Amino acid sequence: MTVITPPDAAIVTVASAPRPAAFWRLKGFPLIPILILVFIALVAIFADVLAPYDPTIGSLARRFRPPFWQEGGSTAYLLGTDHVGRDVLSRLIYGARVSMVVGITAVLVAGGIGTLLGILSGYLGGWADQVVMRLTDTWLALPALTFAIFLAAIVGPSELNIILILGLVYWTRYARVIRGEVLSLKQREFVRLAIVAGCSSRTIMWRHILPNVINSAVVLATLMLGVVIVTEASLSFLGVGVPPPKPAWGLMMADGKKGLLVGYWWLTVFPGVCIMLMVLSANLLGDWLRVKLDPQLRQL
Amino acid sequence: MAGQTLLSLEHLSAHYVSQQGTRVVRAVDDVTISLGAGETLGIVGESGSGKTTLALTMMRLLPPAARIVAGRMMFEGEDLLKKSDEEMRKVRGKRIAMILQDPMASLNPLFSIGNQVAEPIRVHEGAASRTAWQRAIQLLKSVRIASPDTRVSQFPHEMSGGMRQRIVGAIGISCEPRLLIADEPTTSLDLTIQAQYLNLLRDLQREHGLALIFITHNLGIVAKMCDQLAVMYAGRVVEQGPVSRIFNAPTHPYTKALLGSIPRMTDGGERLTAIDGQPPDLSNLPAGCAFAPRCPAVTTRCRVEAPPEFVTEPGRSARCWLAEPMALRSSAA
Amino acid sequence: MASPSPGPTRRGILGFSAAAAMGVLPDTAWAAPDGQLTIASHVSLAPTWFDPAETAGIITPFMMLYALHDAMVKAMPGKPMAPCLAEAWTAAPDELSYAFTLRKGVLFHNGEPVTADDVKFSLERYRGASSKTLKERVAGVDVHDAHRLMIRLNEPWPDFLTFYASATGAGWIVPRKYVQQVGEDGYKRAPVGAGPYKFVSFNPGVELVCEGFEGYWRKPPAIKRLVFKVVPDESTRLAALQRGEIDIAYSIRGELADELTRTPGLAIKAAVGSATFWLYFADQWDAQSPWHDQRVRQAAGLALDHKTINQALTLGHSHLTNSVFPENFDFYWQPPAPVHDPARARKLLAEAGHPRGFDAGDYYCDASYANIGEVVLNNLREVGIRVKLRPLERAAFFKAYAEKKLKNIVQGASGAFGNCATRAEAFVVKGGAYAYGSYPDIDAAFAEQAAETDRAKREAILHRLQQLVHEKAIFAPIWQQAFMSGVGPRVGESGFGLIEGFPYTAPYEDLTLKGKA
Amino acid sequence: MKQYILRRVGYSLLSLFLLSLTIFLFVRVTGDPVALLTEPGASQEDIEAMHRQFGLDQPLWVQYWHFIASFITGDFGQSFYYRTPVLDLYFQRLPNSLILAAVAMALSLVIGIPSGILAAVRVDGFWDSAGKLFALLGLSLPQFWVGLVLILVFSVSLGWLPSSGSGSFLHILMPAFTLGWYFAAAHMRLTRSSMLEVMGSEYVKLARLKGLPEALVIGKHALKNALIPVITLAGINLVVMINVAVIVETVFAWPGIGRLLYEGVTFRDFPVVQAVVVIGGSMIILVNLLIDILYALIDPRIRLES
Repeated sequence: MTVITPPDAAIVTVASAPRPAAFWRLKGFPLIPILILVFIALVAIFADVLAPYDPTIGSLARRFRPPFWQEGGSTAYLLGTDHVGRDVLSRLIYGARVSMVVGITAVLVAGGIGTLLGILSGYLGGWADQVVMRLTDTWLALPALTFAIFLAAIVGPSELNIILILGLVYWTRYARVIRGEVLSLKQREFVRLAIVAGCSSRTIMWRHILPNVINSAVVLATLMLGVVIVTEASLSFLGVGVPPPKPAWGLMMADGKKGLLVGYWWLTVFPGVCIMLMVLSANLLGDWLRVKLDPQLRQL
Repeated sequence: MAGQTLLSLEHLSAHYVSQQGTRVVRAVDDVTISLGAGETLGIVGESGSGKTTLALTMMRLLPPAARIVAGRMMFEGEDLLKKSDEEMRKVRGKRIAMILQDPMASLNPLFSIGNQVAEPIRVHEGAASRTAWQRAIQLLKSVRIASPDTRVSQFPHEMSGGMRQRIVGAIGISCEPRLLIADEPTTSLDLTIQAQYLNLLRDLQREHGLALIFITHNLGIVAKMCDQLAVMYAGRVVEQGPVSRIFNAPTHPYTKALLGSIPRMTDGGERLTAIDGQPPDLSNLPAGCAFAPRCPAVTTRCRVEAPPEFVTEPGRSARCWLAEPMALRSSAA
Repeated sequence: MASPSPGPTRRGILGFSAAAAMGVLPDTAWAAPDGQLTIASHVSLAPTWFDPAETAGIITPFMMLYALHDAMVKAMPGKPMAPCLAEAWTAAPDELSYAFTLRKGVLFHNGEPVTADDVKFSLERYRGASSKTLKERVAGVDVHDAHRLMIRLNEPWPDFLTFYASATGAGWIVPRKYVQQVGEDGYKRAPVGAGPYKFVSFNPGVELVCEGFEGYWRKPPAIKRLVFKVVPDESTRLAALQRGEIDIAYSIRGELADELTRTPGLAIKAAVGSATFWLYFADQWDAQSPWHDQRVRQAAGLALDHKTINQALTLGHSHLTNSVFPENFDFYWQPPAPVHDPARARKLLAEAGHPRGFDAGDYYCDASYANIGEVVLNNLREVGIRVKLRPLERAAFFKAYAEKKLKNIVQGASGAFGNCATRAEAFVVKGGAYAYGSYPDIDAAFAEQAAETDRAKREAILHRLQQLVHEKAIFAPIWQQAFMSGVGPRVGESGFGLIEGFPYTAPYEDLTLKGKA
Repeated sequence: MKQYILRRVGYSLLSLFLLSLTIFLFVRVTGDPVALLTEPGASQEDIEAMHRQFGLDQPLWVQYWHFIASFITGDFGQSFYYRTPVLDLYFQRLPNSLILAAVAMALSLVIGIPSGILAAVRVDGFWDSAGKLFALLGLSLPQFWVGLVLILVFSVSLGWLPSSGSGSFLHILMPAFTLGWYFAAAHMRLTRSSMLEVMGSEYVKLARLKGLPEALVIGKHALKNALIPVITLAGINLVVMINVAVIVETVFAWPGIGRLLYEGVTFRDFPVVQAVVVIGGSMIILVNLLIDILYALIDPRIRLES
């Protein structure tokens, strides 16, 4: 509650123009984050056209080429080459596709399972609630990384497994939030009315509870996108992420990390910047959505 | 009982300005009210008529989107609008206090009653916590709370609604304010507790020489408690004056309708007069008198030109063309 | 560096609060105490490596055995079979028994003398790799006196000494009385051996501290304290080396090795161990598979650009070989040098009916060596063999490899000790743990050499066997990998490469710090 | 009160049982530990011998029974790889993880809470955006990258801090910051939304009406209420920090539980993995109980009835 402006200007004339909506202010419409996300999506879709080289083919002869502006670099490989001589720019472009696909599908998987179980446990309560809650507790003790290594060991790492792992690990967070929402929704009049009107619990869940929970699910999705991408990168660092030679930002960072100490900074800085931009934008969008859709959303 | 004027608002206006500056809501518009020390003023009106905004304007605690755009607020000879934030803060709670509507939520659940009652004393009078604690116990006694020395260290959730409202009242008077504004203090209390609380407020007023402003939509309370009355509609004071004069001979059609809608024992079988139509949308008020669309005695002039506030008797005025013939002089100054 | 905190008891921990823990951490003096060498190991040290009876037949345990223990006979600089605790030994004419005379005046760390009784005890208690074969073939051990004993065999076994000395821990001697007194687990927690360094303290997964044993028979170790720290991340090991926190960093690869050579004061030391890497064509016995055709297999071999791979990944230190058998093994047959000839490879593929190359499906490899895979992938693609890299997590890879579930190309490797016969048994011959099929003539040769007692004749047969393996192009060898480590400025003699085929620093008693005696 | 405790204990046991079953099955599906401990050339007999030694040759339910029995008696059996009792291993590493988690949690709260309050109080001021961006950065950068950059800057080039290992307080700074920064965003976000909600409440309005200085209104009345949900999140995150700091522990060679678990999984060291996960699970349940008790201390309204 800011109080009235200082005494001499106590009388504020309406005419004074309200402060211009500065773009960089976070409260305002997150234009930049959305632009970044759209740009990454476009790059992901048109990767085949945009990428100058095949991202998986390289030759040892031209490895560790620096970006073109550094001496030793050439405009043929704008952002330099990696430890196997592959063009970094092409790998970043294709990497966008992998990160987007892995990120979005994993969030959908996590969201799907989480929302479903969240609604079921929240609405039905009783044993269903207990089972789901006990599951989420146990799942919390089984960290993502352990999970990933297990699955990678059983079935061998592949893009699909990574999506499965990330989905399986993060549905618990979804379930908790959605369950909280459903619990408070249940007390609301319109739900009681629906019960009194004799709707079956299935229709109530489908037509009344679900639409109201979608908001939080969408908001959670944007926030989860960031977490999923970063976890994928950590999995690659441990060697159980998306398998080489597929170009994924996380894997490029992990492979390139040795370069940090050696001066080949671009191997890990460029993918790092891409991940940061994408995750930051997703989070800022998520925050804005959260305020727009449901300011009271506390559990996030 | 006209003590010397304690508070006088002159042509006070406070508007809400939307983000882009396009929509302006005239929540409080050209209000002129005065109140003597020890007097009780009732402010009545439908919800959304600007009663609470007026109260917050007096405390200069408007939400960020609101701004005071015109007028003066003279309190004990000083214009509150001229005060800096820091000076105004010192006035709040010390010389002007306010009580809120919902006693259940007005007290912080995590702190003891004593702590919250003693707080204004510690802050405003810099009293040591020991003495402040004792004063708190005295205050609880003065608001008729049983066994105050045990209650003082208890927590809000251990109190009933009525007791909590009395504690809020105790907080209000803790620093001997000159004016206490009560924003619908009894709405959430049931009737029996309500009557007790009103008597308590009257006793406090008499003991401490308090001026009271009652914000309510319950005309019964106004009849029982208030000397003066101001009826607000769409952000404007449409009629004000002594309670007895207005209750017997209301000038403004809205006041008549309000008084007509109270069931009285003596009425026999007549139907209650209801006011048709919807409360006005403050962001785009019609030209002319805001009450025109719902006014039974509406004339073409009402729809075109907004009536000024006509002073029909000393200390009494109405903002309606019907009052023009009785006007002593135009108060359009 | 002192270990972080004294081993807290379980009760102590339960009443434990984080704030209290801050006080427990002693502030270590920064300058490393005089006469200490710190080695950063890339892999977590396992207590099983402190007990010769549990050696798992991989090379890594010997890193510890050479420090804490001594063997009757072990590989030493210049001599693969150097006499140590055993001064001399003679094999009986019928090769059914071996007589050993022990060196006199040799003591264990706890002052007990090393006697024949300990040797008998150490052999009988051995339960590590190949312990069953040893149990079957060794009839018994007769102790004549404190310093003479005889080991009797059930049947002539030409490889007995190789097994006894290098392939297993059976020949490494432990004090019987002490082991029986403290029991198996007790021994692992506080091992006593006859090696150049005494065990001081061990914090699992963190740090092993040893101190020089003045009474060591060969010569007293030059460095007073030896500390092994576990630093799993390669970049962190290099950073620690650059900052002087450690003196030797095991396993520095690829571009980090480049950086190391460029940093003043640091040196790269490469030791070619006995770990050979190869491509194995798992489907070559299936008639429909393109790999059934020998020319296709040879083409894959020709596609490999060995030199560039060697330069890129191990700075040219690895040994380029055309055989899956390590060069330092007994009965090694020197094949013609590896050739990189993509043109001829394409011609061979065309002859075999694949003018435009073919899609060869998955290329399986151990994820920790996926970097080799990525490079080989490119080489194969240049000649038209298009494969998809499928790196598997280490344990899963070995499991699938052993359960014969892998197809197309398998990037295999083995660092096990032994000789050409033991290597052939596992990877080439019928019934081998990792042989997906076999050829009758090779199996016949293997059976023949197993019974052959005459060393020269046996060598000739094994040579013929290796020649057959080469001609049939069962494998496409990549290299005999060099194990590269970083050495800091304070180190005098680092001990790398002294013992042929041993990747780690050894013998420890020869290690010296610069400027110190 | 007693009934509440009984129910809580009941649920905890159910959770632990579910957890132990999941981890028991999961671990066995991942492969054969013996294959890892023996060289590819090892003979079949050796492998059998080791199976017997580890008790892996018995039927599954027998193994599971041994596991549960060992869990109750508190002896988690022998680690396959380290051949020492698992509990000794665990308690040797626990202090390191506890210290790291404590310092990391402190740092993450120091970053998260003030920036959350600033974001709520001065909506859209410069500091609001700066605090939010800094906290969000912690979420957007993978920990191993942050760790390596820190080593590069503070250890290799500036030489102020040791690059890795444990020993003195200097060793903890970088790993704790890397770990803490990651969680700061979550704490910031929750503090912000919780503060926003509390600042709209009636008792904060009354506090202002009492004429209390803004600092007292925010610092006393609003903050104490707003921090309650943050405590819950911090409690859970603390357990995650203790058990799952694999990345930070690997990069900084910090001998904690995270790496013990990771090594256990890579070496298929069943007893170690089972012990760490089950103890981790009970730690979570313990922390949840502690948080509830903490709630009761802070918030007088909450009595521990069911």
